[in-house]
Amino acid sequence: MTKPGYILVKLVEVAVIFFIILTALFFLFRLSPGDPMSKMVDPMLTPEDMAHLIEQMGLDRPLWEQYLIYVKNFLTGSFGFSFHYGEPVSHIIVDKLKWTILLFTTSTVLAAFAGIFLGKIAAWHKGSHLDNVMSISALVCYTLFIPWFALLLLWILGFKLGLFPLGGVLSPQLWVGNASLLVRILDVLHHLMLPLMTLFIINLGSYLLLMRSSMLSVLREDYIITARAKGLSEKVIRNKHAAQNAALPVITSVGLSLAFSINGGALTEQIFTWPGIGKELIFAVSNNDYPLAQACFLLIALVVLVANLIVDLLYAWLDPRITY
Amino acid sequence: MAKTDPKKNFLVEIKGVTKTYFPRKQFFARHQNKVLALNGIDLCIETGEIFGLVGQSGSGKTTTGRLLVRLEHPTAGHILFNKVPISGLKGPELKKFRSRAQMIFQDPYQSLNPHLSIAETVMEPLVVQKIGTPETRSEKVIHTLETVGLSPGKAFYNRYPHQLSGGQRQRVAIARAVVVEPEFIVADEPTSMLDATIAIQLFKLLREIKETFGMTFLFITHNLAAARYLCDRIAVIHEGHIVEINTAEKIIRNPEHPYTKKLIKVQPGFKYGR
Amino acid sequence: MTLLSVKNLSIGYKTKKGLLKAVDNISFDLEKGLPLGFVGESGCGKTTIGMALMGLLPENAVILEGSIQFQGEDLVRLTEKQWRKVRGAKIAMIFQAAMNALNPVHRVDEQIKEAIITHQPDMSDADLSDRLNALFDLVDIPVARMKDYPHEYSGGMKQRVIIAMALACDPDLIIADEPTTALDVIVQDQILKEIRKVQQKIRTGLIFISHDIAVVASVCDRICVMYAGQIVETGTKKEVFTSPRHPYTLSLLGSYLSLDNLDDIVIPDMQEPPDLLSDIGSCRFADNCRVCSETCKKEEPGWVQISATHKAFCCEPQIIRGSHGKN
Amino acid sequence: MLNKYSLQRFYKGWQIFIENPLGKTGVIILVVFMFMAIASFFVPLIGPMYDPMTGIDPDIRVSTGPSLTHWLGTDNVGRDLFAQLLEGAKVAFIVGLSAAFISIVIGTLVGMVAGYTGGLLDAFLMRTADIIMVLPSLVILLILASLFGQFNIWIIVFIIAIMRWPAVSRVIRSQTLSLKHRPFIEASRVAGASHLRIIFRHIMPNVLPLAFLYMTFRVTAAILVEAALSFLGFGDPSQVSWGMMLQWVWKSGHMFQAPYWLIPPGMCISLLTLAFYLLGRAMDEVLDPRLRKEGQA
Repeated sequence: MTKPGYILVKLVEVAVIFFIILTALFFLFRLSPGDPMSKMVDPMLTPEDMAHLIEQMGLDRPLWEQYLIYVKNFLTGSFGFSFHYGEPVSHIIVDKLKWTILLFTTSTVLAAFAGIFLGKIAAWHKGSHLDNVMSISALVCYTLFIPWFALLLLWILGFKLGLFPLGGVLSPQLWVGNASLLVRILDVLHHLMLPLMTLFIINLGSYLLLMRSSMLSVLREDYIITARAKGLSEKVIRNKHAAQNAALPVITSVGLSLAFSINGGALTEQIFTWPGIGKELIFAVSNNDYPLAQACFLLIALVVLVANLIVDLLYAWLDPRITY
Repeated sequence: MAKTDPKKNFLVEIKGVTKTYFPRKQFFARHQNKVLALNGIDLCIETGEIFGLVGQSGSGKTTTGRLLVRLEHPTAGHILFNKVPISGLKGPELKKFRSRAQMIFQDPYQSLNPHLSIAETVMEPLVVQKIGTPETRSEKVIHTLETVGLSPGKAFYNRYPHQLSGGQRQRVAIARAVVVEPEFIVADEPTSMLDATIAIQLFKLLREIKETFGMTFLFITHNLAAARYLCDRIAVIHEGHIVEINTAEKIIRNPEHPYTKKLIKVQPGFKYGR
Repeated sequence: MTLLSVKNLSIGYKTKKGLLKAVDNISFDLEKGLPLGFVGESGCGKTTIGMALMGLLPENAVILEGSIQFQGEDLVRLTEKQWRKVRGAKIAMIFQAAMNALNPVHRVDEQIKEAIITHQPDMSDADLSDRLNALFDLVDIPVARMKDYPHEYSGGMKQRVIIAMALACDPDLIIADEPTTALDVIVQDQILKEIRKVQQKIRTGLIFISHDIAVVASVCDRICVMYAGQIVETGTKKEVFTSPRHPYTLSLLGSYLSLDNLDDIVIPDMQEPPDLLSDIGSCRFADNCRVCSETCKKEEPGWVQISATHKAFCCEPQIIRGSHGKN
Repeated sequence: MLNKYSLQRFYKGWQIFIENPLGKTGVIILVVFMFMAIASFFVPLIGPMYDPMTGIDPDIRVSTGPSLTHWLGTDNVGRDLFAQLLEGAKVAFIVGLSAAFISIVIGTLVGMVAGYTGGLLDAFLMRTADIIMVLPSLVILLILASLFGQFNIWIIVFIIAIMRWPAVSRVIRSQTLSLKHRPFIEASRVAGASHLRIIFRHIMPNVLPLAFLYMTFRVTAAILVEAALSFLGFGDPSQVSWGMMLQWVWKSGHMFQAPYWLIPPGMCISLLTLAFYLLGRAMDEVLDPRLRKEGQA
């Protein structure tokens, strides 16, 4: 298969899966107890506004028409009005998305790199004290209960030692006024530290363990003996022949473990009041803000699917054995 | 090529059999990847003979064996067993066929279920074919174990595969195949994973079994010398085609097809023969 | 001139059940530029010898005693750092065809190049590419396929690349461990020709290991027959084939099927070799031997010299000297 | 299915397992928690004050630190934290084991059927598994909770199980695929064995160890998800659980004041999941034939 063909197939796959999720969500909303009308239209609205919304969403039409309108609305990016904010949902989530992406990509990428690097070292020194310390710490990191760990960090580093702000993304005094961009960026980074640390440590554990076991199985491969037989230095064997091969399956599992990381991400955002999609979803669910919850959910699903797609393509690009 | 001689009694007849595999399909592939394992082969196996099928890996020899015991179905063509086409068999008829045609596999380390004892393994064909009572079955199993050279049979009865050597495992696999006293056995490279000193003893065993039970064998191998040693007639298969069929002696002495000639030429051996 | 001299080499594997003595008190010499064959069946210790000569024994293996003299050095005493100067440069290995010996994510030429660069870091790019071309030429692979990945090669081509890799630094000794096992006979024939051709062309010492006695004979003039961790018979090809002395060699030859020896087939009544975990202290072949006597079950065998080049390891010199069995 | 060989193998595996420091640590932690879970049945019998949900110490109106009457102290309405912690152990075991068991049963059956039959059914089951696998389970539970109101504990268990079978079925399927063409399965087919016989007599014993291994990892995942859900306030309101305790300390604003309340429940969740995870890792080493070989040859 050609490269563009492969990418196209993957894109179609993502689209189909997303469409299935979209459909499932529509029917879940209709199946749930209570009036669907009350779930999509803010009961606090004036009758005129209500009628307008019902008209726009086709809530007075038959089910299949509602479904078509629902799909159309999704494709045009109109998710309805948030009950709480009284604003179009699309405006709210676009603003939240950037914060989630900032937190999520930095923590995933940093943890993947660090995990691959440390896992390589641990596997190379298998059975040594270094390995034992690293793998046991990784195990502990991996099984930590995220909210608890986040609360501990908040309590010790934030509250007791006062090293980091207790939440939010920007200090209140910078909300208005004319602070320079650099000051603002530094302030955001300062706020980012605690949630980043939480997600980094949790993800680091899993990537380290994955890389370690992948590396151990690669080290049993015949071509490692070949490399030794050539008289290559240990460093070349480790980095060029073992680690490169071992990192490939770890990259795939970054995609697969994404669902796990998203759970952690939502909890972390919630505790550090980081204004991302995860926190917004929890907020929406707690306050029965259905349109907002629905949009957050779909956005998260989309993010997961797209991230998996990126991982698939990355893998195909890195592994010469994959033919399109 | 294989002329059907009405005077001869053929147990197995393969007529124009083609087998095509379609490996994992890709959506946007320009060409459907297809592998032609067998390309219209004709072959007849006489009742009571050991027929050798010689070919290299990928020649289609294993596929032929698997088709004959209905582990797979031909893409085109017919296979007759006792003049009856086997592709149409269903239900009780198929089960009956299953008791008449058996197979011995290549890898003795993979051909026994590690979770089953030797007795359970050898007894399974009797159980699924509902032959005998539990007591007669276990007698039969012990007897068969002794026939294949695992004596005393009682000593092996309750052992597990991991307690046996490669050669012994292959004997158990042979016992499983002969316990229902089939008419026809496909032996797919039964010794290629074993040491030569062990392999030759298994050849001897296969011969003895053939003589005791009067079975018909299809012996599949990549080793021309082994085929010549064991078989009455040999067919050479190359890239899905049967290139030559003849008696074992004639194939070796007067090969006709260039591929057979080449095979004979490259066969390792010692020119210092004692 | 002697290139390699192995004296009283014993190698054991530490296992959960105890020490498994895979190689027991083995001695042999290899002349410069000549091939030497090792033949034996599974578990006889032939691969262990090959790995010991490369310093690539697995972690649980220990060299119990003995020395391996190679170009004035005892290889047994080398540190890992010293070994790296030997491996690939002076002693190289042709791996089993069935092995996954090429790294799937690097291009083929790169995998050979790195072997050269490691030992000759000063080589210019032009020289390096000349050398690569020459190597691919030597093993008959079109230079155009140099930049492929291993999975794009056929089995025979992979094996040729592995040969080229072993030759990369012009080693003095090459160890070939089952280089044709699992290849089709036609490809096997080509690879064997390749090895013979290369060996004669560049006059390197060669240790050729195989379970197939005819394959060994097609490359080597001198042969060591191994059984259960010991060499039981050694001699020239002609001596071993025309007048085998050790009962095991007889069984091995007698059970070998080839197109020209059908009448000579002797079916041995052999079981698998004894358990090497226990110290046996007597002849290891005793249980499978047709001419075994009471002495064989009690005493360690000794070497019986038959000619200057031919000897067998047995307790019964009379039987070995006189012709026994069918001869 | 369970015959002498399986028992022998199980015994051997257990021996390797218990010698393994990871496995040993896991078992010890697990035993401690089991005692806690058992104790949870008896503590409320001491007095109504020690009921984890409703037992309020009449003398206490605010959260207090550890004392003789309340070993770990009380929460802000005067309930005993130690009693709650014990109750949490019980709930964690119930949630973890039952969710893991259900998902393993579904995953193993689906995996064996998909792998053995192949074709369209296989494609359908595996695509379904793929879709479920990429969905974050906590997020799904949240959206379902918002639509259907608060769930009781068994529905939560069931949803977690439904979310978690795909990974198991993928592993079992690939194992089944590799078994399917093993000669011993084909020999059974040639002997005339039915598909059911092949699946249950030949394939199942060979995939069960793997299924058990995955069960330990599923327990970990289930406990974490349930705890997270409770922490966010969407758990079963009639059940005290560790996640719930953390929610209470957080929501009542005591997290910076009452470390005796903040630390124990989270530590229990982390330790219990660690124990199951250690168990799984140790089992993995027992099961991995390549690791076992290292010690032998």
